[in-house]
Amino acid sequence: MDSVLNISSTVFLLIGSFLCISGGVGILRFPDFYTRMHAVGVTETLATAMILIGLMLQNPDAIVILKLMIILLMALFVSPTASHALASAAVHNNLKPVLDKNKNKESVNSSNP
Amino acid sequence: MLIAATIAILVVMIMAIIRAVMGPTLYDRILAVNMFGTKTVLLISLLGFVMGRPEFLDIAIVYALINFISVIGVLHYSDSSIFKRSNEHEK
Amino acid sequence: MILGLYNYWIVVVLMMIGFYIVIAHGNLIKKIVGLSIFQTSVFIFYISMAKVDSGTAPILAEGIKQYSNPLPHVLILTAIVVGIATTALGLALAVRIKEAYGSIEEEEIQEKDNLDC
Amino acid sequence: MKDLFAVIMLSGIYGLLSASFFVAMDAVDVAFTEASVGAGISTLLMLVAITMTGRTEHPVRHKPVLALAVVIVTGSLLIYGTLDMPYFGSAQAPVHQHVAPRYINDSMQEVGVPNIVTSVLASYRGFDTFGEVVVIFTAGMGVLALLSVVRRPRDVDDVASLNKSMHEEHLILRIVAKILIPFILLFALYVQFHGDYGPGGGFQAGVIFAAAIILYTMIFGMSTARRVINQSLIQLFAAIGVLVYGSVGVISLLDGKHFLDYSALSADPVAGQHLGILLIELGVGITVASVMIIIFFNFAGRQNDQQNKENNES
Repeated sequence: MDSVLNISSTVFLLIGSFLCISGGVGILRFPDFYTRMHAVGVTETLATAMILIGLMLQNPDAIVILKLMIILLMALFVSPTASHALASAAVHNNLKPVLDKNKNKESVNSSNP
Repeated sequence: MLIAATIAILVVMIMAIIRAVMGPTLYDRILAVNMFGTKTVLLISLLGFVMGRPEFLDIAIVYALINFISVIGVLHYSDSSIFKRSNEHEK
Repeated sequence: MILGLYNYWIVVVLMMIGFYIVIAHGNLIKKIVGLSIFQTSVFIFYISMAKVDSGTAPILAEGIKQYSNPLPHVLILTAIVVGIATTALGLALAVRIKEAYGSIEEEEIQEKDNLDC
Repeated sequence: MKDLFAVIMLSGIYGLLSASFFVAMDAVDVAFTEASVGAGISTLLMLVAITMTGRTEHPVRHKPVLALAVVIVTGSLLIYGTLDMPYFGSAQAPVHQHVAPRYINDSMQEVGVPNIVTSVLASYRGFDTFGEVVVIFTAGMGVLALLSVVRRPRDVDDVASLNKSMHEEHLILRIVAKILIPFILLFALYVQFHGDYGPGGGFQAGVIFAAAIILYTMIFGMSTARRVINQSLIQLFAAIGVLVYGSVGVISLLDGKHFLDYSALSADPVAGQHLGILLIELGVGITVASVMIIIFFNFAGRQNDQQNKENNES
C-alpha cells in the first residue's frame, strides 16, 4: 500500500514538473501574447493540479490534505478568472494577435481597410 | 522526487522572469507576473514538504488569494485613462 | 572558510542596488522603489542571521530539538508592515508634489523652485 | 528601465521571490506578512500612484559616475565589515546566545503559546509592538491628511452611473469575487485567531482583511464600497484598535503589575497571558486593517477625482 502511494505520487509529480517546464518553454518561445497565454493556462491549472495531487499522496495527515484541497480549489477558481480578465483587457485595448503571414495577409487587409 | 519538482519550478520561475523583463507589451508582463505568482504557490507548498513540516500551507493559500487580487488590481488600473493615452502615444 | 559569509555579500549587493537607485535617479517613484529594495535587503539580513543549520521554524512541536532564532522574525514582521505604511506615505507625498509642481522629476522641481525665488 | 509600469511589475516579482526566500529560511511568519504586503498591497499602491503621476521617467541628464563611485566605496566598506561576522547558519553566533534560548526553552511554561514568534511579539516585546502599531496609525493619519478629498454629492451620482456601465462588462469577475470575498474574510479571521498555534496573527490578518475590501472596491466601484464601509467609521476603528492595545496595558497597571503584563488579567498567569495576547492581536488586526483600507481609499478616491476632473475638462 505504501509503495503504491509512493509510486503514484512520484508519477503525478513527474507529470506536473514536465507540464510546468513545457509551459515555461511556451512562455518564452511563443510568438505573441495570446499563444503565450495558452501556455500559461496549461501550467496554471493542469500542472498545479498534478503537483498538488502528488503532494496529497505523500502525506496521510488529514489537515494537510484539507489545506492542499483548498489551494487546489482556489487555483482552479482563480487562475481561469484571472486569465479571462487579462485576455478581455487585452482585446479591449486592441492588442492584435500575430497571424500567419502567408495565409492571413488578405484577411488582415480586408478586416483593416 | 520533491527536490526534482522544486528544481523544475525554479527553472520555470526563471523563464517567467525573463519574459517579464523582455515582455514587449504590458500584458505580457502581467501574464508573466501572474504565472510567477502561481508558481510561487507551488514552490512554497513543495518547500514545506522538503523541509519536513507541511503544516505551514496557510502561506500558500494567502499567496493564491493575493496573487488574484494583485492581477485584478493591475488590470483595473492599467485600464485607466492615463495608460491608454500613453499607449496610443507609443503607437 | 571565507565563503561562509556569502549571505552578507548578497545583502550588501542588494542594498547597494537600492542605494544607487535612490541617489542616481531623479524620478520620485523610482526613488521609492529603490528605498523598498534597500528595506528588503535589511529584512533579508536579519532573517539570514536568524537561520541556524538544521533548525526549523520556531513553532513548538514534538520531536524537534533545534529551532531557528525567533527574535529577528518578530522584529522584521513588524518592520514589514511599518514599511508598507511609510511607503504609502511617501507615495502620497509624491502625488501631492505632482499636483503642486506638475512633475515628479527632482531636477524640474528644483528648477521651478529657483524660478519662484 | 524608463517604463515605470515595468519597474513596478518587476518589484512585485521581487516581493514574491523574497517571500519564498523567507520560507526557505524558516521564517514562516515573516513570509506570511511579506506575501500579503510585499506582493499585493505595495504593488497596488505604487500602480495607483503612477496612474496619477505619469508612467514614464525622464532620461537622466547628468552622468551617474559619481553616484556609482559612492555606491562602490560604501559597498566595499560594508563587505570589509562583514569579514568579522559569524558564518551563515552557525549555531554559535552571538545572536543565538543572548535572549533567544530563553524564549525557545521557557516560553511554553511562561506564556503557553506554541508559536514562539507570537509570544515574543505580543508578550515579551509587547511594548515594542505597541510602538509599531502607533507608527502605522500615524502613517495612516498622514496619508489621510495629504490625500483626502472633499467630495461634492453631485459627483457621486456621476461615478455611480459610470460604475454601473462597468459592472455589465465584468460579469465573470463579479461572480467569482462574490464567491471569494466571504472566503477571504473568513480566512483572515482564521489567521487572526490561529496565530497562537501556527503562522499568523494580527498584522497578517489585518492585511488580508484589507485586501478583501480592496478587491471589493476594485470590482464593484468606489461609491458602492463607500456605501458599505463608511469612511468616518473606519477612521474610528483605526483609533479603537490602538486604544484596545493601550487599555490592556493600563488594566495591568491598575492591577499593580507592569505595563502590558498580562498575568494581571486572570487568576492563572498562563490563562491571563492567553487572554492578553488575544486582545492585543485583535487590536493590532483592527488597526492594521483599517489603516490599509484608509490608505487605499484615499489613493483611489483621489485618482477617481482626478479622472473626473479630466473628463469634465475634455
